[in-house]
Amino acid sequence: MTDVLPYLVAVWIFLVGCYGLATSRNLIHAVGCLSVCQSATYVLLLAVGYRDGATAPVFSDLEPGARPVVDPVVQALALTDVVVGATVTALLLALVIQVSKRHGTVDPDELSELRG
Amino acid sequence: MNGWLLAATVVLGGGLGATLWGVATGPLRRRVVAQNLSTAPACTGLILLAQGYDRPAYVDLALVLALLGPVGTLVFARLLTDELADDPPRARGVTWAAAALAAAVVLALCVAVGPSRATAKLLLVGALLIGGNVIASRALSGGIAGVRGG
Amino acid sequence: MADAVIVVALLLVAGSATVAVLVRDPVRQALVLAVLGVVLAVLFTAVQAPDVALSQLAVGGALTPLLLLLAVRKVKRRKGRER
Amino acid sequence: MNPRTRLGLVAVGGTGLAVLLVAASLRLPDFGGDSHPYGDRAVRESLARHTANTIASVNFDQRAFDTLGEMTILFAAVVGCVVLLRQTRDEHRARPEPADVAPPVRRYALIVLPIALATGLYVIAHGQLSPGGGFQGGVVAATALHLLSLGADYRALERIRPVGLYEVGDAVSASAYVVTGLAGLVGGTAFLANTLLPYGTFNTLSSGGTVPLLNAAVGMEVACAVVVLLARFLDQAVEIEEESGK
Repeated sequence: MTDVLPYLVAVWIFLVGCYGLATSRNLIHAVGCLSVCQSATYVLLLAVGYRDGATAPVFSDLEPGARPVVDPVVQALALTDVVVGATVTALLLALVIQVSKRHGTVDPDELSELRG
Repeated sequence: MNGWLLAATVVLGGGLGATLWGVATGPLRRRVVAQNLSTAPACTGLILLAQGYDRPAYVDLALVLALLGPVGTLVFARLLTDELADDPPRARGVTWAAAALAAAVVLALCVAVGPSRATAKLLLVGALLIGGNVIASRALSGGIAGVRGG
Repeated sequence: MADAVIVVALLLVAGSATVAVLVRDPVRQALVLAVLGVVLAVLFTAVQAPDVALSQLAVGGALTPLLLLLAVRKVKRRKGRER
Repeated sequence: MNPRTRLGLVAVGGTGLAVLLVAASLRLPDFGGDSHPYGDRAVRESLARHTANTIASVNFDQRAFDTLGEMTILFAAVVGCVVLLRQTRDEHRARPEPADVAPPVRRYALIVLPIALATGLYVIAHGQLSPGGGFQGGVVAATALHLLSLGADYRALERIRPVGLYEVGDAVSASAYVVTGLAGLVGGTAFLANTLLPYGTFNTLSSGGTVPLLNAAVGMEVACAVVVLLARFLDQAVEIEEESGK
């Protein structure tokens, strides 16, 4: 079971995030659901790079070659993704603030009724 | 059978499970306290994992969490003063219990690691964690009163 | 034994992600997202990715909740006066 | 499109996506498998360049060009936020009155602020040795700087955090990354190639050739970017109000 559980958890988080995004009645809540969707990608990426009984390929306190190591490439991808994701969340929140300034509401349903 | 990993699993499963349930249900007052309490078991678990995996480099993670956890709670305390003003959170007992657990684990690890630079770092993490938790729960229960401005 | 930590962390992450979505109020969601950030950092440490855990701690623990709460405060301050 | 039909559409689309994703994940190699071709080559390449933290080597040496792309995304997001959250004509700044913070909280903020800043800079500096790097250290340092606004009050933060300086710092460090890359071209090798500086002895601060330089540039850029972001958001949430007091 545990050899497919991480992938299923990543799929579950992604689907739950999409459900929240689609049925959200507040744009700020929707931005939160989007960051939940993003964390699904980190879980999947790191689950792909894991190796049983291995440790992190950081050799500051480890003799190189002494122990098996996990895949560093996926970690580098996930690492930058986390920080860029935060700034994109900030940009989306800035847009939500602008929407609330111009239209006075952050409920997507009310927004779609306001033409222009 | 690595005892440290078993202890980490118990601390993480129990502590974070309880705080997750606390943050998911109940009045806002209790949710904020639960968020504050999520730092202690997580930091303790990280230290135990660092010892269980025999990687002293992982203690940096616990150090950053011990620093930024209380900052997150201060954010909530500062920005939610209006909502929390009516019934300020009372969490004396639970905060001290979490701090005592953290202190016990840090001392056990210091004994296991033995006198060295790593022990000094562990003590620093323990001190920051306990101090941060107590101050953050103090800030939550009315430490930042009457904030209109920033 | 190492798998036990990973399984526990995975279940915690799945649980907190579900709670983060089902909670409809943005302020309460910011609280759950802070806990989700910490739980994700623990999972990344269990999967031997300390660098990613460090950045998740810094971003998910303090930065994202602060941004969410500031946005809620700005939107609430505007709407508060219209009524 | 009333909510009922929308929920139905989400259910249908979601189920289809779920079936496909689960089928895909069942066919993925088992979790914890042993075949990681890219990982083994990346570790060998990183050790050849005497970089102890392989992830920093992948980020700033083997994939330095991609990190340049990610850094420009980060820079563009910050520029977008600065433009969107500017103070428009029909708004004025209302000075927030100082918050009265309990003395122990204020003392805690003033004690932990230097420790957190030192930790942030330590995480950046040891990026190519122990876990950490420019991205994480930048965020830790920037969040620590705002501890003062949480512990004391917003005006205390504004006194020690001139936003203009951090906007310039953001731009300077972003260009420093590119200039370090161009130095590779001038030195006769490829853009962002790690062939200019000696690789130094393993597991020391100066090891890894240009990795520490790029690391420091990204660390400074992320720290300045987060400070500018938080400054704009704090201004909006705390100070700026519409003209009619609305």
